[in-house]
Amino acid sequence: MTGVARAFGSTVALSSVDFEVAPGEVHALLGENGAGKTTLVRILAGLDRPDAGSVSVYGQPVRRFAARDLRGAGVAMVQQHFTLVPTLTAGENLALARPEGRIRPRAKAARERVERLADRYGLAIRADVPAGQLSVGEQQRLELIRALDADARLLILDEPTAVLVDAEAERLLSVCRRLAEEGRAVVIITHRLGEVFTGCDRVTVLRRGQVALGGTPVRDHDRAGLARLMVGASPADAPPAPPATQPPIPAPTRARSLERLRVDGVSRGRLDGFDLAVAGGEIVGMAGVDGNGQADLEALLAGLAAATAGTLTLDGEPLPVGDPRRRVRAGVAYIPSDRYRHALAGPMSLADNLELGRGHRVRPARRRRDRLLAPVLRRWDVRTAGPAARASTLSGGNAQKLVLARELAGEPRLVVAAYPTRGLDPDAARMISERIVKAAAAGAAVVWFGAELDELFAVADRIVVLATGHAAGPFEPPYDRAAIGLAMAGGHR
Amino acid sequence: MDTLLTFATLAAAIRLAVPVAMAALGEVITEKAGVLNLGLEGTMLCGALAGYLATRSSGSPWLGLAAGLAVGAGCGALLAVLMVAVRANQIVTGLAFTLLASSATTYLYERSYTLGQSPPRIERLGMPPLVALVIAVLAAVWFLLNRTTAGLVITATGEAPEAADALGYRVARIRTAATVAGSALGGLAGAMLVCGPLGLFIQNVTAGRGWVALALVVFARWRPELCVLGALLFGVCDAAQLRLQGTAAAVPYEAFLALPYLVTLAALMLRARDSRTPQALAVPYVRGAR
Amino acid sequence: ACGDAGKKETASADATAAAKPKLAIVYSPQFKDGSWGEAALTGAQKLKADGVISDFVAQENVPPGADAERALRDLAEKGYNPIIAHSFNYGDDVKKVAKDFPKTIFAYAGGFGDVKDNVADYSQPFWEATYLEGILGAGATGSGKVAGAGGFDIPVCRAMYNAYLAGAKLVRPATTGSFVAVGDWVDVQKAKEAALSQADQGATMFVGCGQGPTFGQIEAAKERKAVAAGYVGDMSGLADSVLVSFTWNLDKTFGQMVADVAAGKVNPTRYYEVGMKDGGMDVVINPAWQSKIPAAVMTTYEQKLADVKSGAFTVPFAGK
Amino acid sequence: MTTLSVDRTVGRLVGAARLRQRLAVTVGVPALAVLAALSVGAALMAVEGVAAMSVYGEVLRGVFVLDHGLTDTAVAATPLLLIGLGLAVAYRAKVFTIGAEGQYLVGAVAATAWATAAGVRDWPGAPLVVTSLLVAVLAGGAWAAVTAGLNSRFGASVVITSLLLNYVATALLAWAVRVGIRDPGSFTPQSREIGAAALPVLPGLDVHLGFLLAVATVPLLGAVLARTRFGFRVDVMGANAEVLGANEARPARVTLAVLLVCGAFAGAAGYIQVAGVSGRLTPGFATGYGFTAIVVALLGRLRPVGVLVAALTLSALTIGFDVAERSYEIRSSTVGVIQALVVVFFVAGDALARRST
Ligand SMILES: Nc1ncnc2c1ncn2[C@@H]1O[C@H](COP(=O)(O)OP(=O)(O)OP(=O)(O)O)[C@@H](O)[C@H]1O
Ligand SMILES: Nc1ncnc2c1ncn2[C@@H]1O[C@H](COP(=O)(O)OP(=O)(O)OP(=O)(O)O)[C@@H](O)[C@H]1O
Ligand SMILES: [Mg+2]
Ligand SMILES: [Mg+2]
Repeated sequence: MTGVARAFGSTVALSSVDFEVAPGEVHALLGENGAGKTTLVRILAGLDRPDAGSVSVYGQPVRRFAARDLRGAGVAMVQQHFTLVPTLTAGENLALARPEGRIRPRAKAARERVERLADRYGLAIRADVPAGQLSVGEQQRLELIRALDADARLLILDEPTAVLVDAEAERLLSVCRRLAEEGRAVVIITHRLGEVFTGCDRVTVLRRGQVALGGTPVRDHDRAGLARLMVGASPADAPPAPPATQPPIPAPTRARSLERLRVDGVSRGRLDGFDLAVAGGEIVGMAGVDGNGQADLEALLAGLAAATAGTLTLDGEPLPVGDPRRRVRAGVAYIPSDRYRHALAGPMSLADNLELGRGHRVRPARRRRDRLLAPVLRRWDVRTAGPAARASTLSGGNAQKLVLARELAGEPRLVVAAYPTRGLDPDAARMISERIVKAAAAGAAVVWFGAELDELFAVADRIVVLATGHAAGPFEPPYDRAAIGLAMAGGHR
Repeated sequence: MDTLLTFATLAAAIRLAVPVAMAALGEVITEKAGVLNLGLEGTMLCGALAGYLATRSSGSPWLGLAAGLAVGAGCGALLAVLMVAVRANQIVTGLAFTLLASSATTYLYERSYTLGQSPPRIERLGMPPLVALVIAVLAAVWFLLNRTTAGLVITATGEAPEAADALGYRVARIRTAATVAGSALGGLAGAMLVCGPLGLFIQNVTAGRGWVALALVVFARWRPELCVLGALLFGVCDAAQLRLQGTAAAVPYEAFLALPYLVTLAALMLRARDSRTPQALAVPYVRGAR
Repeated sequence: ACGDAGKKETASADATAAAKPKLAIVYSPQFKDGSWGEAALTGAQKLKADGVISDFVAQENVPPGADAERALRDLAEKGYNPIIAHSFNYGDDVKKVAKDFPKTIFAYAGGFGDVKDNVADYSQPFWEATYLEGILGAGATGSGKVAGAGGFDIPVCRAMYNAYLAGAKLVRPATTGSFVAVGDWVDVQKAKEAALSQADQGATMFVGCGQGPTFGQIEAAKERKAVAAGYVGDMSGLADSVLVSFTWNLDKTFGQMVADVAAGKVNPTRYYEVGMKDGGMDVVINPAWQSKIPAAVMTTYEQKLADVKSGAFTVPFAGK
Repeated sequence: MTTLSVDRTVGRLVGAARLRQRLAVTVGVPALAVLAALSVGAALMAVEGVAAMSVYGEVLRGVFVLDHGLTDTAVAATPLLLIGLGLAVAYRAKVFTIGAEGQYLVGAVAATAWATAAGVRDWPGAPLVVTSLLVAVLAGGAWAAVTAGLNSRFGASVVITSLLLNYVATALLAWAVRVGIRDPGSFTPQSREIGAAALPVLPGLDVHLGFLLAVATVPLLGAVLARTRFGFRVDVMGANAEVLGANEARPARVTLAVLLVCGAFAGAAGYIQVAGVSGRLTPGFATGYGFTAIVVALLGRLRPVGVLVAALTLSALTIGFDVAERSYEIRSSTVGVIQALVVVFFVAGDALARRST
């Protein structure tokens, strides 16, 4: 594509971008949050149209930006967010994406189709279960299978590994490798720089809608250099390694107090007699393959659901369930895995979002509320059009900062952080990590769900692996990657 | 009580169920695609008038049914423009349309009316062809939704429009088609009432059957076969109500009037939990909104 | 002039006609309903054609309550007299407005002599007609029960049914019957089903109250070889199942009010009881049936008809 | 410093532009909708040979010139305003109930039953009015609570259950006037007159006290929505019920709360209509205010002041056309078509305007 530009209102997402992918390569597309990566590939897949510029696929100029036409031309895309129909089974989702005629396949035929593809690419999936009930990893594999089913020549993956644990991510990358070897072109968007070096041939970096690095071979670069290019900072500011791995306050210097959180034989959903104890000032990393009870534990700790068995106590008191304001008053900070589902009301203003769970019976006038907000936004470096802006207009990193600004205000006793840096650019991720670590230093017990082991290694005092609803471990530093991997694999179905 | 559980009661129930079942079958298609059509009552009314006028001028009730179908589709097209293309609030659009249809059908009917001469009765169809029609449409709708790719696409559009969109299906087009198809059946239902048991048109002749059909769709958990069954249940209630009045004088008859609705409420209590409401029902689809 | 096309004359506009009263009717559904509304409108039209009134205004779709009150007030201010509120639901509205216009006659269809000063009431003694219809019904059917139906269970409807039953008993003393409230004045299908269920229980004669129930009965009678009765209007043309109908000649009723106004009786405190005796109603036998009714029954019918018309016999009102 | 002040100026300019745009949508769309509907109406009248312009002139005269035009408009707007306010609260929370009609009827029946009950009906005016209003509010609220209960306990759709309950309420009204609270001295089915529970007419204004009450709730409700935690919760619920549930309050409780508010307002409207206008209950009491109020709430963009304007506008149309129907040869169905078209065009225009901004 050449000279592609796209603006949303006053936001320029892309300005005159040239981008080119060759058959037989895995091409990494990097950039900060909001750099325009998703916008770029959506245009490539016909899900959006450029304001200017031209795109051609295998030599054919694209005239109509219609997803259907581009799929016909061999472009398939796995989007940043799942696009499966949750109530349909894997087989039905495939039949929906690429019908084999007017009559839909019987359950058996649909299942066979899934299994055929799954075998071929080594991506295991349960075929008869509604997609919404599959684990995140399975859903991601299903997305991939669906894209491959279209027999695409150009495969685009928008942050496919963001929701995967390391082992799963590695498997995915190796599938990509194989596809490239079959002669297809693969574009991968990722925030994990490591993956660029293990799995990709060339790399393009976008910065603020412009190309900062245009498709040069990966071997010409190192992590630090790429990170610098992404944020555009001078070498002095840039961290030498992925920033999230550099905790500002090393774990040993944090003063551990007495046990605060105690989880005793708790069951619910996939959790089955789960135990956990966390002391004040301690960060416990929760590792594990998605779908082993993480979602249930997150809901229990956040008071969104009640345990069917067992008890949860904070400083000896039962953890509040059901009434969210009681959760807030009890000093439980909740950074959910899905921001726009559990933390932020998209259509409401930033000020309103900060008030969630914390406002008074009578609210100040709107102007005053907005005025009170300004210093908070500055302190947290939330970049926005103003306090009256809607939360839905925030980029991922800024949205997460807003969540933390609210949740970490007023010394929490317990911090439940579910994948707090997921999908964030290195700068934002570092800031988020720092603040959570600081909260621990101030005495909070922290439960940190993490997808990347490296991140957990850097921040956690202990790591517990969640496998088939039970706790394995705990593992203490220095961490034994192999042992943890084994524990996680034990939990794999 | 022996007068209650007779073949005659069942026959009455079937007669009462026929138009409601047809309207509900149409609404299932529409709602499966994510459009809540509260204009169904109005659509039925338009179909009823069309059926009456067409039969009256042509002498053929079959042409009347065809006219009802066509006018229903037209209503659906108008509703789809508002609810899908323009993305107006579906609830108020439906209500406003029903309001409009009520006045407009009265207006048009009055134009064909000469004072002092009761408007002529039209040629009527017997129940067997109408029942057959309902069964045929039930089979067709069931096959469409459960056995065809189009049904899969309609379901996806109502469950996860962004997913359908991402796969290149045109959500607006599918919803428009589903609204037009569903409304066509709604219009047909109105015409069946007039060209079947009644043979006449009067103001607001559908008397709330469209609303009942809407409730039935929920009751039936968006399954066409249960829609027909539910309509029958409703019919049984109504038929029994009319029969019981003579015998159970101690119970005020208003209780019987409320009975079908109370039964539906009770049924909702039993079934609602596991209901499979289309997730995007009544939510206009805007690409990229969060 | 062209810009005012469709304007109704107001009462004070025409000096020459000022001597003749102008009449106003307020009605709650649409006039073209084949029943009450139509009877009122044709009655007024007839008075105008006969030159009894110079003009009239008729407003439809006026719900009782605030709307009716406003309409009545406005019409009174415009000089219409008499003003007729054509439903028994208008009673309160009429009484409220009438106080402020003591020189205008306000009449409403109460039907039970609810009068005070310039508030007048006019009767709808439909039971007189259904009594006679009952005689014919029992005669024409030979056996079977009477089936009454109304939109709701109200005294007027009950009275129509009871009178019909009484008439039928005159011919067949053992006759019984049942009454059903359909629960809706317009739901023809439900009314038809009600009638069919009564037919299942042996009914052969239908008498309806309200046009929805009546239309439903007529259709049901067609299917069950039973006989039905037309309601407020000659419905013979609709189906052969219509044995007999009655018409409501409201020109007679309204004419008496107009006469009072013309005579300057502004405060008549009068119940306009205009029944069959005064030509306010007629019973119309369907021509298709004329020859099929047994002669003996016909004699009884004609005898009773004459008695009712002469005042020798009054059909009792039984509203329970 | 400078960037900040630049930001502020830009913000102000952007704000001003947005304000202008919003004003255009707020005023322009309804105006165009009315104009478009009147044009269609003019065409219909032309077919019947009636001069539409004169009719419309008469409509205006009926509202603004004739003696009772404005007061009649106010009285007619009262139930629409009250019910519309309650619905606005529910709809802000995206709880799309259409059960206001039933709540209105139940409120009216309960209050009338209370005010005409033996022993109570002899009470003096003030306590009778206050207690009757209370009964109406409670009854309307209780009726609405059924919907909330079915929703939270069984997950039944609010739209459907509230709709079904309307039919039950209609049957209740029919029974009440025929049997339950029937005036024993009356020939036709109707309740006793409510006597001292009637609302006084405001001296010099010719509207009943209920209108004043309804108007007084407008700023009150506005303040509650803008400045209380309840109002905040309503808006959060409308924005994202799951976020509400995770951070602020249980969605089921807020659903219950807004339905209670809605039922209370509708119930109160039922009593006020009996006490201010009809004086007693009759079978014809159900005239669909609960449905028209849905239109009112949405036309008023779910804001109290907007609801007030919408209620007055729709009532003025009704009153004006009512007058015109008496002076010109137009049928009520023509008027019905015009009024329905106003709503249809407004809904379409509003959605279009939103899309383009
Ligand atoms: N539909 C839209 N409407 C308005 N603004 C949009 C829209 N889509 C994207 N943007 C804006 O365009 C810019 C680029 O967004 P894009 O999603 O392409 O970023 P990204 O590089 O994929 O970021 P991330 O790493 O967070 O996924 C951002 O500022 C974003 O807020
Ligand atoms: N479920 C609800 N729905 C709507 N509004 C509510 C609800 N619960 C409470 N409110 C409103 O919010 C106010 C305070 O609510 P609530 O008592 O739940 O807050 P709280 O945080 O528990 O306060 P406190 O700390 O004083 O107990 C109430 O006065 C009421 O107006
Ligand atoms: Mg992105
Ligand atoms: Mg509290």
